[in-house]
This record gives sequence, structure tokens and C-alpha cells, in this order.
Amino acid sequence: MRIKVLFFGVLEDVTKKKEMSISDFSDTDSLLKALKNEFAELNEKTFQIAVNQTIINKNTTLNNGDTIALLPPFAGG
Amino acid sequence: MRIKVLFFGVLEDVTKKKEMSISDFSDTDSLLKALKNEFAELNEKTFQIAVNQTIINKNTTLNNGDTIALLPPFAGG
Amino acid sequence: MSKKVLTEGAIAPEKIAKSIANHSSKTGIGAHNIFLGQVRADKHEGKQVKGINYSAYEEMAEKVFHEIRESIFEKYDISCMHIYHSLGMVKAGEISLFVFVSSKHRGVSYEASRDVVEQIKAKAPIWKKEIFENEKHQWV
Amino acid sequence: MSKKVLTEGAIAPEKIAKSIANHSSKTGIGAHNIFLGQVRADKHEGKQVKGINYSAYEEMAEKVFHEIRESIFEKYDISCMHIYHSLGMVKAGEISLFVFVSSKHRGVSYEASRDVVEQIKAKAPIWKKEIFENEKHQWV
Repeated sequence: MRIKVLFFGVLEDVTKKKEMSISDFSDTDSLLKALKNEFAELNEKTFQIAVNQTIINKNTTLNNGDTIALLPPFAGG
Repeated sequence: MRIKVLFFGVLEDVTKKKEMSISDFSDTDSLLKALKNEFAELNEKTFQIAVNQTIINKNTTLNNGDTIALLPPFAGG
Repeated sequence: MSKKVLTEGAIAPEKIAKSIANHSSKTGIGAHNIFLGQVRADKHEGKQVKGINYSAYEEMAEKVFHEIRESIFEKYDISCMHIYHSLGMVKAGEISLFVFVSSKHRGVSYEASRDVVEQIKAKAPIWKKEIFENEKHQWV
Repeated sequence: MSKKVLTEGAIAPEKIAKSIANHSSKTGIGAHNIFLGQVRADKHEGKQVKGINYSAYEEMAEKVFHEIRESIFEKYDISCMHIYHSLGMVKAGEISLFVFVSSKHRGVSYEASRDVVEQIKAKAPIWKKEIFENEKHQWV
């Protein structure tokens, strides 16, 4: 299983990367827990999660080829 | 006494003139009565009256040099 | 006294672009709202409007535009405001009214712009004569 | 699929003029409402913003813009709608958002335009990084 994780806005500064590849997580909750473990500063940040460009509001099963994005509060316009 | 009367919009078509000079009227009511007498079609038209560029809502005394304007409903924009 | 609002003929898109560009030095502005009135080719009893001939009681209209301007600056926290209104012939598809309001935040730019347009419609002594393809006309 | 909303760098006033001129053949239109977002030279703790660097989750943003477009056409009786949003560096005083709504009558053009802007602010995955005179930055 291969899953892409994208970081946007201020989160890019937190993780020092725009994207990473993961393979060991079966759902968004377990992925998020691991990310917060690796990047402690994520615990202080507000963000939403999108799976394949759709914002999710609860734990979601991950499938091969999925793209997960961590989205800080929007500031367009 | 010399007073200028201006006609705008559709009223210009009614009177066939853009302006006229009058001298024999002491207030707007008597002027209006004479105008409606001369241009019968005015009786069927809706308009406001401005004395020196200010719209009046009641009979107003005319003074030498005044400009009276007959204003059909506005249609700017 | 502010500059004149009434302008002969249609308002060119280039004039609008120039007006926008003129505001790039005002770096406290965050929002512009622009309203444009465009002449419609309406049909009345099968006859199509090819343009509108605008006429105004010019001195009074400029006085009214000045009063509208004052009232808007009093009511809203805006940075800039410009109004241009056509006189004379404007063809269908061309612009006859250009209202431009600039402010720090977006909400007030919308509100003030709308207020300006409504006040113009209600108070400015301006009249429209629709000119048809067959050269006949009809006062609006 | 509609054309792309995200565009590299500032939106030039000439592009706005061209967009307006393109509507002169649509003679059912009577009203245009245009909203422009302009980058402000705000000060934070004495440091002045010299520009904003916009970034986006581009694929998702274009999808969101498409959904906004669909929702607006469903809700309002409008003729046309165009959105352009900058990506990358936009200097203070330059335009980063261009919303253009056209309709037969004026009221709906204001309402739809405001709705578009509010939906963009709420739903489009776009972020701002304020760049200061001293080259430091701050995410907004």
C-alpha cells in the first residue's frame, strides 16, 4: 500500500517538507497519531484533513493510492 | 421679473422645447396651471418640480432669476 | 469640488483599467467593488433597442452626485469612491455607469457600492431614451 | 470543465478591462459586479508587508471553485461568472482576486458576487504568507 501525505501553508514549515510517502497506516486516525509523534509542533496547530481532495470529519479507512492532505485554516482572497 | 423654465426627458417631447422664459407668475402653482393650460398633455404626465435645482413639495414663491425645472421620473444608471 | 461624474458617450473598459491601476499606490486598500451598468438590447413589441440616449439636468445632477458622495463617506468607512455616468448615445453592450468603491475590508465595499447605485437611481436627474433599430425612440 | 481559476502572479488591470470588453456582445446583460482583492501593506510590530505569497492545494482548489460556480448558477439568475485568483508572489497594491458576475438586473449581481467571495474565503484551500520588507515571513 502506498499513500501520499501533503502538507500546506504553515504546516509545510512545521514538517519541513511538502509531501511524504507512507505505507503502514490503515486509517487517518493512526496516520495522524504517527505524524503528531514525529512532528510534535502539529499538536499546537489547527488543521483539517482531506482524503482525495474531500475534507473528512471522522476517522477514514485508507486505501492504496490515496492522497491525504493536512490543510491549515484557509486564507484565500 | 425673468424666470427660466426647463423641460427634461419626455416632457421635452410634450412641449417641443427645452426651455422657455416667463415673467408673469408669482409662484409655482400659478406657473404650473398656465403650463398645463398651454400643453394639455402635461396633465397626463408624472413629474417633480425643482426650483434652482432643489425639488419642491409645495407651492413656492418665484423670484427674479429663478430657474424652474420639470423633471419626469428619473431613469439613470 | 470633486471632478465631474457625467461623461460624453460610453465608458471604455480601458478607463476602468486605468482607474484600478491608479489605486495600486494606496496600499491601505484591501477590497474594491465595481458596479457597471451595461445597455441591454431589450425588445419591445418586436423592436430591438440598439442604444440608449442619456440626457440629464447636468448642473443639478452634478450637485446630487456630490451629495451622494458626501453621504457615502459619512456612512461608510471607505478609502475611495468614483462615479462616472454617460451622457448622450451609448450602444447596446456598452457601459453607461461605473461605480468604484474601495475600502480596507470587503463587506463595506459591497454595501457602499450598492448604496451609491440605489441613490443614483433614486435621486439623479437623468433620463433614458431607448433608440430602436428603426430609429424610433421611447422614453424610459 | 471550466477554465482554470488559479493564475501565476498578480492580476493585471488590463486583464480586467479585456474581460469587461468581452461581455459587450452579450446584450442581455444589464449589470456587472466586480470584486477585486488588493494586497495591503499592513504593519505588524513595525514591520511592513511588501507582498503576499499565495499557495494552494491546486487540484482541490480548482475542484472547489468549480463547485462554487455550480452553486452560484443554481442559486442566482445570472448570465456569466468568472473568477481569477493569484498564486505566488503578489506585491502590496496589486490585485490577487478578481470576481466578475453579470446579470440582467443589478440586485442579483451584487448578491451573487458577495456569495462567491464569501465561499472562496470559506472553502478554497489557499494560504497566504505575508512577506515583510526585511524578507521575513508570516503565515496568515
